[in-house]
Amino acid sequence: MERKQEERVGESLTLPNLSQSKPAVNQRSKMTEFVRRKALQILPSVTLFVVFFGAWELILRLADIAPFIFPKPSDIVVAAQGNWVNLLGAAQATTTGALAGFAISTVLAISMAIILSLSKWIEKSVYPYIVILQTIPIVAVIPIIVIWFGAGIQSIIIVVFLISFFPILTNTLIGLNSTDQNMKNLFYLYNASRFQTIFKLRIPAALPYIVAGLKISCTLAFIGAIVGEYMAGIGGAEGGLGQAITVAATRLETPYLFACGLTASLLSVTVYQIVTKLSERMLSSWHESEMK
Amino acid sequence: MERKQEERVGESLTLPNLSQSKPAVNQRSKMTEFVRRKALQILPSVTLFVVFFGAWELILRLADIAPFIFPKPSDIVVAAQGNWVNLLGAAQATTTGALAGFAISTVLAISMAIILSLSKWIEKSVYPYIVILQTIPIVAVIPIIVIWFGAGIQSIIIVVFLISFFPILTNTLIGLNSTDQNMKNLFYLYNASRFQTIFKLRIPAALPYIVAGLKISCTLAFIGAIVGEYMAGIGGAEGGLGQAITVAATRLETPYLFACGLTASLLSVTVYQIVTKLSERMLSSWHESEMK
Amino acid sequence: MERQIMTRISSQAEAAAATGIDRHHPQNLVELKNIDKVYPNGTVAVERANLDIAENEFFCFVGPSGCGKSTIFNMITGLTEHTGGELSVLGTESKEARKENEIAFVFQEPTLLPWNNLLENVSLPLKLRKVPKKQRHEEGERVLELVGLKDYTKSLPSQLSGGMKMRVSIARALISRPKLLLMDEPFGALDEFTRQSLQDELLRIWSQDQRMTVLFITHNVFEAVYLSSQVVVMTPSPGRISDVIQIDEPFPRGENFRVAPSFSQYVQSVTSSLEH
Amino acid sequence: MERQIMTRISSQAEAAAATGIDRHHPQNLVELKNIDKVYPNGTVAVERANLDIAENEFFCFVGPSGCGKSTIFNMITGLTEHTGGELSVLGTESKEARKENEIAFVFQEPTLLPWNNLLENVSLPLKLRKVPKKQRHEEGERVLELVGLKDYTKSLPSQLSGGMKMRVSIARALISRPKLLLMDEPFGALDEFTRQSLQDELLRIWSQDQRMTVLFITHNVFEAVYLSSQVVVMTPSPGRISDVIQIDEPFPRGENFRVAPSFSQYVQSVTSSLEH
Amino acid sequence: GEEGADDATGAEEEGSDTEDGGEEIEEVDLVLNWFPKSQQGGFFAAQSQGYFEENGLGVNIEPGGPEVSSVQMVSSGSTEFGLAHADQILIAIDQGADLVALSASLQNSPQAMMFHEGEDIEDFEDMNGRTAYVESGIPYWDYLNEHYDLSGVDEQSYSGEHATFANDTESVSQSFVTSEPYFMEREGIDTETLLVSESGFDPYNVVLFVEREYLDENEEAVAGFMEAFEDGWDYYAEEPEEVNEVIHEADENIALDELEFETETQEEFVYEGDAAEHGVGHMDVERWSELIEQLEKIDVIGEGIEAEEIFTTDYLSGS
Ligand SMILES: Nc1ncnc2c1ncn2[C@@H]1O[C@H](COP(=O)(O)OP(=O)(O)OP(=O)(O)O)[C@@H](O)[C@H]1O
Ligand SMILES: Nc1ncnc2c1ncn2[C@@H]1O[C@H](COP(=O)(O)OP(=O)(O)OP(=O)(O)O)[C@@H](O)[C@H]1O
Ligand SMILES: [Mg+2]
Ligand SMILES: [Mg+2]
Repeated sequence: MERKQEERVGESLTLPNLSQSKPAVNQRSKMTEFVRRKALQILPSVTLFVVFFGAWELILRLADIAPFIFPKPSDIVVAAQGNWVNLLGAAQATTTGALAGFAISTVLAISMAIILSLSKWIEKSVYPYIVILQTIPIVAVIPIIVIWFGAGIQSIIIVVFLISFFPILTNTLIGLNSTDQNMKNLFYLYNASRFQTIFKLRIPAALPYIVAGLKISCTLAFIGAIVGEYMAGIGGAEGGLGQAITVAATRLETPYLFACGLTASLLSVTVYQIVTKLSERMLSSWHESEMK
Repeated sequence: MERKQEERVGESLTLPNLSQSKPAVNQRSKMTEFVRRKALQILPSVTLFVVFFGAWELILRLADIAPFIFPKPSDIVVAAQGNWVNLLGAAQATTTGALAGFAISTVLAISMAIILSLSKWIEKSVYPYIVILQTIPIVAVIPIIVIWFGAGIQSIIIVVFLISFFPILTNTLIGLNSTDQNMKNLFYLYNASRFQTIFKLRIPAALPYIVAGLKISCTLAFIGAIVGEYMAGIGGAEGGLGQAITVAATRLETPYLFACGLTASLLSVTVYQIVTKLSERMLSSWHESEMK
Repeated sequence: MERQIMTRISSQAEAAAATGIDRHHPQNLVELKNIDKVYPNGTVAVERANLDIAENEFFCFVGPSGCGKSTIFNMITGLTEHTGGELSVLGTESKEARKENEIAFVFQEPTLLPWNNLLENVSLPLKLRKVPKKQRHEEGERVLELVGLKDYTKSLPSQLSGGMKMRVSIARALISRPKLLLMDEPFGALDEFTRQSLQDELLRIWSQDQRMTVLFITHNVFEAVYLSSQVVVMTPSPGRISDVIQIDEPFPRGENFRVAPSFSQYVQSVTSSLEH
Repeated sequence: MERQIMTRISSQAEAAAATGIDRHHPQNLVELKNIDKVYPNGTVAVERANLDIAENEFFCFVGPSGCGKSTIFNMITGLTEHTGGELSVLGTESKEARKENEIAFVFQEPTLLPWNNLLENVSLPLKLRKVPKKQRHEEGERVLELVGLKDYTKSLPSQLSGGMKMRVSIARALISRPKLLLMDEPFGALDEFTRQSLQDELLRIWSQDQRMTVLFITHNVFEAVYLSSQVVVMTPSPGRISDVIQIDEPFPRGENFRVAPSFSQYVQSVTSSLEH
Repeated sequence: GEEGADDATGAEEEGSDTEDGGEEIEEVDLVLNWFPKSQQGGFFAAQSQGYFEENGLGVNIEPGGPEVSSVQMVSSGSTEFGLAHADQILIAIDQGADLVALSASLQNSPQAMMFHEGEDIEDFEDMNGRTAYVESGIPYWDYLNEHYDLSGVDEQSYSGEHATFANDTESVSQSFVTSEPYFMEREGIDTETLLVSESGFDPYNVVLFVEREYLDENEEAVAGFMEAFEDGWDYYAEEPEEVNEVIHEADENIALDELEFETETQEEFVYEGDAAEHGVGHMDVERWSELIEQLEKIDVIGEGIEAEEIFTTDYLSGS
């Protein structure tokens, strides 16, 4: 586990490995070292940020493309400022829908995966139907969802659920089926109940897979919320970013459309980071993927 | 590895474990046994199929709901038969788009995961942008895609790519980072190049994760193709299922809309099964998740 | 010493023939009758193994690498199915036996849960039996002390040396007082000193508990002779039980047995049996 | 025998003080100077270890479980960083040394690739050096035969017994002729017979190859004495090198050495050094 | 959804008992044809001015959207009143829905082909050789194809966005004359339009409808709703700005200037033509029959729909 750390500092950054080989460096104040590390950590992101948006602005300026076809970052900022209150309200509505749907997906998908993993027999017979359910195009079922649940947050949550359920399910299921045979034997011989084997062994062992599923689904949740809002048709602030995007598209307010899109991105990146941090918490002590 | 098999036969089916404990049973013709097994394997799916569609038909018949609001299976079959040629053509168009996009996603996502996994530094700086890219609502970027690439198959493939890229990337990346430390040490000490470590160790070890990503993405590919056709497709007869669904929706031909939706499902379930079979091929000899 | 090599195999086979193969001897904790094991890839791991293991015995299994020792253990615990013959464990089928909660074991590999610390790892069997936390942890600390790891209760398995991991696995098996304790090369990764003290500890536990039966795999003939009441000698390809050698030395045994002439005679007889 | 226990430690330390710590002795393949290792969790695994290992030596490391033997190996191979002192391997830094392609090793755990068959597993080091397939497989078959597994070339690791896996790992280390061969308890899981034949095989390979240096961890004092030119004795908590005992017996060694009185004297002296 | 329907019927029974007292308010839902717009100004006016309450109704306005099918919602009973265009209602009836149209807010269809100013498009056939963004399956396109040779048109899916149209000066896009041209103008793109109705295909737009069963059992409620409808449109004619504020509140995404443009351009569609003579909402059997014939001819609906049976103007004061 240790080599990893060195690799990161020594090989990946291709910096001379100062801290270890020359004792003098060890005397350096830990604070300076800390700041230097943090700076190094943030530096690449910041650089890329500047380069990316700088290039975007510059290229569009040079190409002289109309903002309503492809807006520059500056146009987007102006549009966002001009519609600040709307944007905030819409973001809030979308976040509520996305998070609620994501939460439901997480709970149901993990529970379902557990049920399916209890026996190959159940898995073989039920899973294909879940795949079918997953693959029925949402466009085809939204009208029915709206009829049953009414236009509104309920329908949006259902759309979010439909789109974010499957990745968690699939990953959790594969994870639950990947438990090391020796450990399964251990639990089997100590006469563990199914319940115990699931909760004390297979779920902890599947965590890296579950986390991968959550990472995928939390971004899909926002996509789902926006699609839902776009299609299910709730007016006003409750319409969320999806409706704002639709309206902006019809009105050719492309900069505002981009502002909404980037806001959606930002929201899901935030949720994504939270999931990532949680996974670090849970896995860093024992799983390769999160070890420092 | 062996207990698994027994568990499947003995515990999960809760059938007496005839074949092992009573020598007499061992004499039974292998053929009968084989047929019995196959029948047992298919039975649950068939049962569920009958129950599911039977219940659907029955409930709607009893509730006397108009087909254009929620069609019965029989309505769907009639609609599919009536539009057989159109349906086939649309299915073909959608499949082409979905598969092409899925293939591109697979190649690019795995390559990208490899690049990101080469160093924590690259991962830290680039990955957040990929998450942002992933989360920018497709509705917001489709106009630009259409402007750049023109409406039609190219744009549809790009939409498919955008939606199916991320699950493969995330899963592959987590998989690549999950390689057992002892094995990494082995390659490190034998002076393996980065390239060798990736291709001879980390990718094979990550296969279970990659497969999970592929399973998720291949279903998303069809969803993407339909959304793409809906938003960026060429109108008229050559369109895929996305168009067919839109037309059916405006014409309120809900049974045909469902037929299109189910066809899309069926297609993606088929692709899903192919991915599953491939994963069995690759993993069955050594990984728990696919061992028999 | 040669006299003491018992030709149990033939006598058992005769007894089986006389009583009919489906008759169980309830006094035997484990009974193997003409057991075969052929793995799906065709490897014949065990062939026609016969063995009666009575209560409160200490059986050591010795034999070359790959001769089928672990396979026999796996069949007894029900982890793998035998492909021929009859097997009874604790008077029932091997797959049922574990349900009595009377079996404990040490696998050939340590098999610890990487996300649990040592205390949680060793007290796992009690946790699975829903023993209250306090008692569980007390017992856990007791067995960790037994294997010399009481300072590591909060460590994770990844922070241990190879031998330490194996000791945790041993401690886990010792936390309950099972009727049947199976140990697959438990002391292989340990230094002589730790090994001897654990040997004595194991013998002490076994003698105190009047009903415990231990099955023990080792490559160390000295260890086998020192510990066991019977040594099972196996030959490879296909794995057969070639000899069962009784060690007629009273318990408790101690340092004086190790240096006794009878000890080296037993060692010799096991060694020579192994070489044939 | 007591005379032969060399107090190398102090003499080395003096030598180091005289020449200045940054001067390398090119004749030494591995040099440890005041090496410390403290793991991130605070465990002091190795403290002030000094050791000069010249070319063509056979060093055995013995010491109680958890005393830091594997840690020393990991520092030599560069798998873990030392936290104090100076370390040179093959005349360079430990992390650079592997780039010379002159190091081979056997980990304490077998570490085989589960998706590759045995032939592919043992020929991995050659594959990584882009040796042509034909030659690679010939060599692979040769070493598999050496460890008695020539019938298993196409088997997967999951189809092997514990001892067989370890033998595959040994075969993999023997496929190339490295300058430095590190083996962490390679024969621990093997029966006495296989063990002895592999010991002799190893000695034969080592003596034939005039430039190979072997570092070998074992818990078996007999093995240590039989194999090595020097035995390094370690004490635990914190891990220190307490003795380096020279075994002044010419090579090749054979069965006659095992029964020679000098053998048991060496064994005694190592054992008593271990117990202090 | 269904609960709402139950509530409504429950309330309706009580309502009919105590109607004379005039105290009981009956709760009903109205699902719009799209997000709130000036098109539905009369309904918002009726709501904000309390005309519904005056007639014993509490109306909950639900916005529509791309995937919200008002005909399905009304047919399934999850809402009582719906808005849709006449061709959509006919398609639903053809599919088995038992709907009755009550009034047409827009006498003529504002549906138009929009193109960049200066493009030489005088007739539908001038679209040949150009890209046209048209919603898949929309009936008027079939009608145009039937009556004109449009084989040279590069037809692409219309998904509600206009950036692609704005980018390609030769392209043509479907539009409502009341909305899109203004959005374009605001971005500095001057456009011209060609009304689809010039082809002869001119369905009533924003038609209010209910299920027949509901109508039969709730005549009073429908009558009340229609009274509020007329008052609402009258009020909208007088105070459009005030009502537009209400619409803007219902959906902040639509700006006041946009509503204002719509109000102005739709005036002739709402208040002129037949409406000038017969009052807002007027429908007649000739127009319906003509539409039915047109749709039958292009195979969008089957035969057998009788114009007389699918609408009623009994609740309109002018007719
Ligand atoms: N899962 C398996 N599939 C196929 N063959 C197997 C499997 N497990 C073990 N074998 C074979 O069975 C034989 C006996 O294996 P077993 O593990 O019982 O040996 P062992 O006596 O425990 O050896 P060791 O002392 O090396 O652990 C070996 O030849 C091995 O190759
Ligand atoms: N990754 C780690 N983190 C923290 N402590 C560790 C780690 N690895 C080893 N240790 C500690 O370092 C000490 C020495 O471990 P090492 O593996 O070198 O022992 P060893 O001599 O090889 O023992 P054994 O003979 O049991 O294999 C032990 O106390 C162990 O707990
Ligand atoms: Mg074994
Ligand atoms: Mg070690």
